[in-house]
Amino acid sequence: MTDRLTTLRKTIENVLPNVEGVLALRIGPGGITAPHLFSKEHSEELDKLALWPKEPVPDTLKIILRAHPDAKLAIVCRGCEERGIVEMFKHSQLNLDNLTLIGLQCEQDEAEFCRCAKPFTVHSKLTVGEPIEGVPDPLTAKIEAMSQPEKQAFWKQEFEHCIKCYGCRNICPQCFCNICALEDETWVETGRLPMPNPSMYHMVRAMHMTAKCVACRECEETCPADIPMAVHFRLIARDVREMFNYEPGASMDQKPPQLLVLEEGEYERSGLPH
Amino acid sequence: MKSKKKPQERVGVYICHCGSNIAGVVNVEDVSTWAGKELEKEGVVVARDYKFMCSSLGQELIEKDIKEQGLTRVVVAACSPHLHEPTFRNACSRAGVNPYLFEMTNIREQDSWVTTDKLEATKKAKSLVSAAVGRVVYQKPLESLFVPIDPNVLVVGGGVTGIQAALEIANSGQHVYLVEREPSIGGHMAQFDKTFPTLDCSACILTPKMFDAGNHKNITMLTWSEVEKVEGYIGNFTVTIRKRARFIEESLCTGCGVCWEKCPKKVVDDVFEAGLGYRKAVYTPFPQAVPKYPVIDHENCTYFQKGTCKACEKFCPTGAIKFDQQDEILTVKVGNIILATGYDLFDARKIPNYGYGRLPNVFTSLEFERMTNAAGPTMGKVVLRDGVTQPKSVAVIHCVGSRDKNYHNYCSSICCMQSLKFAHLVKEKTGGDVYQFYIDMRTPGKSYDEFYQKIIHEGVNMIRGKVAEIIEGEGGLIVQAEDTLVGKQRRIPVDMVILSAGLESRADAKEVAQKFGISCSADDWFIERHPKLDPVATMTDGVFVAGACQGPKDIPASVAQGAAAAARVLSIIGQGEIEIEAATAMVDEITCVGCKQCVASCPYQAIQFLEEKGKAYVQEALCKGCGTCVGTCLPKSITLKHFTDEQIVAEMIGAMRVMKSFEMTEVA
Amino acid sequence: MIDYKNVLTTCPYCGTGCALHLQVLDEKLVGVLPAKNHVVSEGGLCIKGWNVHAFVNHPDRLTTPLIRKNGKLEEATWDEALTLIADKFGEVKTASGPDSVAILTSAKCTNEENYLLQKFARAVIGTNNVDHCARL
Amino acid sequence: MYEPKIIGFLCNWCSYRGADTAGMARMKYPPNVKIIRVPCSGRISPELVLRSFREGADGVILLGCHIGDCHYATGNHRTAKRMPVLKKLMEYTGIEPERLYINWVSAAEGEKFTTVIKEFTETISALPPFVETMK
Amino acid sequence: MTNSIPEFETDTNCFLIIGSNTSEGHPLIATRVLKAQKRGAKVIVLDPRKNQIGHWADIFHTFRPGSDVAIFNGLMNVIISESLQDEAFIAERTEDFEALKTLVAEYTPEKVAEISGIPADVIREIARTYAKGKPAAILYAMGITQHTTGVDNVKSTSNLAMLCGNMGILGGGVNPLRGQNNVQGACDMGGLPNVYPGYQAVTIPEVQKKFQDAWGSAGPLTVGMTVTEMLHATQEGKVRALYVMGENPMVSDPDLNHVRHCLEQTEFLVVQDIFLTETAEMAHVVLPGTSFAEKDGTFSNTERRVQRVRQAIKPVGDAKEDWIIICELARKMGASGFDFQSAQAVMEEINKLTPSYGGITYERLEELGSLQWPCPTVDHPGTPYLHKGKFSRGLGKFFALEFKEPNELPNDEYPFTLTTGRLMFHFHTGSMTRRSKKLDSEVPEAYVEINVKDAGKIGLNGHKRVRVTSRRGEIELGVRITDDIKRGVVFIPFHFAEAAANKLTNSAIDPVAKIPEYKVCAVKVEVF
Repeated sequence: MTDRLTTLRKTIENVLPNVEGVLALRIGPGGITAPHLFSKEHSEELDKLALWPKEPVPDTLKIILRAHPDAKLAIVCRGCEERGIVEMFKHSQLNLDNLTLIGLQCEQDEAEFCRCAKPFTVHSKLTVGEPIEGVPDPLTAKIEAMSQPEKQAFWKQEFEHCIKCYGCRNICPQCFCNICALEDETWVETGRLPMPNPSMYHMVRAMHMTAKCVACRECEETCPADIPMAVHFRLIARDVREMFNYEPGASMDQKPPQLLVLEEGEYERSGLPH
Repeated sequence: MKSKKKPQERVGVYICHCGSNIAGVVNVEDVSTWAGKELEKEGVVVARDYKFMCSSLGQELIEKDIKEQGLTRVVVAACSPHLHEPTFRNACSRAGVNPYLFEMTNIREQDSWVTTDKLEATKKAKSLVSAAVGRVVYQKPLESLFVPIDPNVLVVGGGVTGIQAALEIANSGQHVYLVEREPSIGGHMAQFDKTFPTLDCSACILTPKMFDAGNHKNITMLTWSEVEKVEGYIGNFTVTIRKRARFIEESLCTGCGVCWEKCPKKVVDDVFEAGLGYRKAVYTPFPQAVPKYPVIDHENCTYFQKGTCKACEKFCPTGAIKFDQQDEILTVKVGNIILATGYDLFDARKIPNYGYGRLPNVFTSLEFERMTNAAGPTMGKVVLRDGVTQPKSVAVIHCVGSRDKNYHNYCSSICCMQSLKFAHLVKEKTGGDVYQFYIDMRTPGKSYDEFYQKIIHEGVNMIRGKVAEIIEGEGGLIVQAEDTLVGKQRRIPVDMVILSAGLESRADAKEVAQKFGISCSADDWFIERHPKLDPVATMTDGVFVAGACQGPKDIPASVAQGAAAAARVLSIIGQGEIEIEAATAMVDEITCVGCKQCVASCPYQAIQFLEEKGKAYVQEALCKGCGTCVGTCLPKSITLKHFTDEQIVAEMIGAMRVMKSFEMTEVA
Repeated sequence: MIDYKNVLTTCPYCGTGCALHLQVLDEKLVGVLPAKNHVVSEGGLCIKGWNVHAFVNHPDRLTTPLIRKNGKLEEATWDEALTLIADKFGEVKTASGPDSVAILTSAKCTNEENYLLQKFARAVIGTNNVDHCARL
Repeated sequence: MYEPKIIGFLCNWCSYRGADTAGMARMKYPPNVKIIRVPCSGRISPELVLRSFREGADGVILLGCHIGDCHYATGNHRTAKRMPVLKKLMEYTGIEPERLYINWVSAAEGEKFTTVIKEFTETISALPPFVETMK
Repeated sequence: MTNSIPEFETDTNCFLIIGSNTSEGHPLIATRVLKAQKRGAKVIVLDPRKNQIGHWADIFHTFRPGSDVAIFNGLMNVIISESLQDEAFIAERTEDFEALKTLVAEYTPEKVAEISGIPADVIREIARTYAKGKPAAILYAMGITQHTTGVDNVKSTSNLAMLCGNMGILGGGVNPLRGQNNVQGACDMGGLPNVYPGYQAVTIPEVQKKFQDAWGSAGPLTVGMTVTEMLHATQEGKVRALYVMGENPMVSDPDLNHVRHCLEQTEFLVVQDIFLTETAEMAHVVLPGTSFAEKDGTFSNTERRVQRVRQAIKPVGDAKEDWIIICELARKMGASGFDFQSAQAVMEEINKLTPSYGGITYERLEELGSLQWPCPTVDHPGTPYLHKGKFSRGLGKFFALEFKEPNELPNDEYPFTLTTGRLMFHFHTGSMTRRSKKLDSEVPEAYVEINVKDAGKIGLNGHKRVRVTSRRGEIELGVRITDDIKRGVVFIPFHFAEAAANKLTNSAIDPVAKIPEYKVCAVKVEVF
């Protein structure tokens, strides 16, 4: 990783003069990392540049852009984060003209940690590290292979663990709404723990992540109840790809399918009655 | 955060007996007592049942309660809201309660009529009432939006119905675009010789109307044209019309007829002449065609196919032939649309037993109509397929394709009378024997049965029975049928058979319905708003149907509908402006995050994106209130008025609460 | 100039001691980010932790000292307030002895503040009447 | 045996009128389905379906105009794209996906409506009560 | 806590959680329990309510509030009668085992079942699971301590832990989960009437001298008053001036009507806080302090872990960091030794005077992130778990304790037992969480939780509000019907000033620890 770190530092140094800041990770007190906005005024901070653990940098970008919509920034992003940025762009949440993407390719152990199918960037013009192949997702495969009663029991237990911290929503780069349906008691019962099964919170959230989840797995990582929620998102993402030929973050101009009229063959693939 | 406090409202609940329609199955007294007691916590202060809520006394009951009991919400449990929602909304309005604070629940079509068990039906009624009460307290008063009505009208179809509608409107001073697919207006009626029961000359009564329509200053005639696209809504439709190239410059053409005289190419005319006669490659379908301009039939014209000829161009005295003419796309703005697209004749080939297409002397009704027409291919002579032999005996077969579960279940309504007319014409023109094979005789119109009696006296043989088969034999045809009156098989030899084919919806009726945003029945007839009370309107405001496109009809009924549709349109035009859907979508600008997803999801492009604010905005006049955007908006910043999440959820909870409580009492 | 920083601190709700970053943009609190490689919280937080910034700038915050005058609390300067307290404590201590003053420290304040307040009680007032709601 | 509780979301223009048509023809079907009228099947968000289950519905049936016949042109296209995903999610969560049923019933199809309701009620009756399975 | 949070995930094989709503009160500790369970550890939860952790525990049972000592005695009865105890540990590390053995012999599972409502078989199962699950950790919170028998309860937990040799080992121990963020630190820093910082007793002359030398002046040799005693003393005029920093007794203390009366009697009340709390409203002088986000300092968590609090923004308005306020006041009163320029400077003085904090410096915290005391010197690594090899007093003492009924029991007039507690969504008196939009929207108002069968009994048919009355007061609030609470018990969260549970609670206290019996009092519930 030292190699990537040095290259990344150099790349950032090159980019810094042309932007108002570069968003990347920095090691802080007690060795704890956090996203940081490096600036040319304090380039010495690059000594503390970090790569891992991965942090939700696009989420920080979102916060900065709300106050400074026209800021000219650069961001260090991994494959998933780049997809997240593309989706944010498609949802009119940022202007790509003002944003320099520095792609950071993941290494094998990192990809395996995230069970990531696409641990590489595709849109970034500047990249650091060598892209590697995606890795399989044994957890998702294992859960999908369960029988219906097994799934029912499994998810009941997982949902029972949920402490409703909203962390998965808070940390998600794709959750940028001003208000959230998950905070509306019309959909999610308030003040109850454990939440009644099946969890409205997780079901509604899974629906909202349809054609949106970029598989960064930040939600699973922050979850104090260790719920493998990305499994749902990944299975649905596969279905959406198969039914409607759509992949979040893959292309800059493809519109989310559920907004549009049926295309040739889509109805047949949807499994609805003829 | 939205305020989730349950509103405190005073709700009145009214349960209709509908005579015994509801009360015969649902214990309405029980429902109203129950609602008064059990739904008190939900805000119900009055609950009553009454014989006929829709009667003026029923309505007065509600109005009185509103005033005396200070009701702020009203629920009526009765028939389908499609029937009486407007009635009760008006009653509420009169008593000072906004019509959108009324909710109707359907315990007739969706309960008493479909449930056998009385107890179950009563339970279901309670559940539905509870759902309506749950919802109504969350309803908000809405004010309708008014938009001006474009006084221009589009009439689609130039048959007698369309002509009638167009003339009615044009005579009242409004402008009409009359679109006809064929080169001339006139429709089926122009093909007939005589009309039942009066035996008037069809052409004599139709052509003056055609002429009027063709020359009316308020009618823009667009023949040889089709509607391609319809956008907008009542009062403000934008219609795109393709005017196909005639290859004739209309402003130069005098209709002198030299072109079709000189045209060397003869074509079998299977549209107007039903295949019995010929026309040229440049032609008008019939002499009295309106407009008078011919068309060049691109597919059969020698010049278009082989590149040489141009005989018509050579001889045309005014130089009106234009081989390079292109289709024209017109866009017209209208406020209302009348569809009078008519019917297709049932294709008798589909019944192989009757041998049409295989046995030369089996004719269809339309062929016979053309044959008896003095201007037709046989100059009015009734002859066999050889064109010379007069038949000595003729069988007329009713219900061909109608009242037959293999083809159409419905009665085509005109065939009995048409067949009797044929019998009369055969007798008159040949003096031969006529055999009528019928299932039932249906003669319910004015002077119709008298006509039937008259035909019987003319000596026509009436055989009640469905024809099983027509076969060749004994130098002619043999009709096999069971005579159900005498209960015996009969084989009757005849020279000629006329199949009285039924009417069916146009082959492209579905496509047309889609284009105009209306719906079709199972047989593809256009569906009217209400079969009894609103027979010419459709569920789409501003689109009306008239004539046989809505179902089989004879000429008087078609003409009546044409006039009726015209009257409806004129009444709308007379209002000057029209109330449009109040239940439109609305964006909460504070919570909208500007992700533009709704913009893409709207079927009507009614959602605009305000770049400056970074927010979505619904253009109310374009919004039709489907609510698709609501399902798309993740933060729920869009609400559909009158169908808010809060209201739907409250309705669902109301229904569920009662179902659950029954479950509990049953267990206990 | 965009001034964005993540300030690592300890959650003030409950005794677990989760670490979190306060996200500060242009000197305003804008959010919370958990600390991934922290020994206790390991990148997680509960709902209270995630919302820990929300009350800080609440309009109800006390922003100035208040002194009760004619039964009502009225705004005062720091000097007025501290002088009043010092005088009153001094007077009570002199008249009724140091044990007629009692002091409640706080399970919500820092170690340093608790230390100082009990030091104040013992060294300045001269009483052991120091307690806090450990039991509550 | 229990009486399943079923919520039916029907579009105002086709399916609700299809139900009326069934009524006018006096066709009989089980009373378990409680119909909620909405302008278009496209109005029904996955959240509404999920909330119905949360309130204790054993099944949810969603009927709209036939594809191509939508009163709102393409409102039901969105239904056809959204609801299969929800069914999948239910499947992945171990909830029987057949508890949610989507079909198209025109205003004329009273008979189809009756058949659909009968069959769906039977399907749901064969499943255990939803609330029980979630305990 | 004798042990550390990360050990739960890695080392503990059995958890006995009693009187703690861990997943709501200490969610991130529950996370560790959950991860241990996924690894195979057993989780036993006992509580009058089936709280969230109870839902996913391996063994859960409700019990009658206040029967804790009997339950522990019953568990030990089973362990001893089945010879599951750790003989070696008992022999080497403890004393007075025989007295315990004799006493618990009386507490057969059947007898305990009668007292507690936990079936005898379940008691046996729990005892076996705990005894065989070494290392096993006992986790408890205020459900154990807030009783008139609070000290007995705590001693019972250590009896059980010692019996099975679960003390002084990784992943075992007795682990009270402290409710407030820095309650540990406030105690460590001498915010108690009987000790100086580092638990140095005020009654020892050498200690007094040590502080006198350091500070120039120190407190008397006599123990001061506890909160409850202070409030009583105001009535008699023994306490004339009261200085409250960051506390809200007007919501948090028992028998609030009495507290109000006392505070009204107080001649001079100073409250230093960030909001105008219910207590501050009664003050003569209110000083605006600062929140955690506006100042530097340290907090000590429940596992004795000292961590930094860092200033993120400037104090709002004219508010001042609390440590500055105290220094200014002290200087105003002419005191010396209050000239600190930073929180770090204060810590440097603490390092000198508090042996257990001797090595906990800001420099080390910056580098290491946190340190667990005891940490006497700057090269000491800190202490993740206590009592390794030796108890602080030498041998571990078994206490033979008889079960005693709570102070107030239900009767015909007050048929329900009220127990109070916390919710996930609020903290303590709610002054902060109820001003956080999101948290407030989760639970905006108080409610009483009641068993579904009891709800039927009191005729709660669809009514949404009830009145709850005890001998001391009454409140009106919402109601939640559930089958997760034991019949005969009702629960009210105490975060809500307008329907303060503590208007009802009993101020009877534990004779030793002076802790009030928040967890048991008798009430009636009526619809209106």
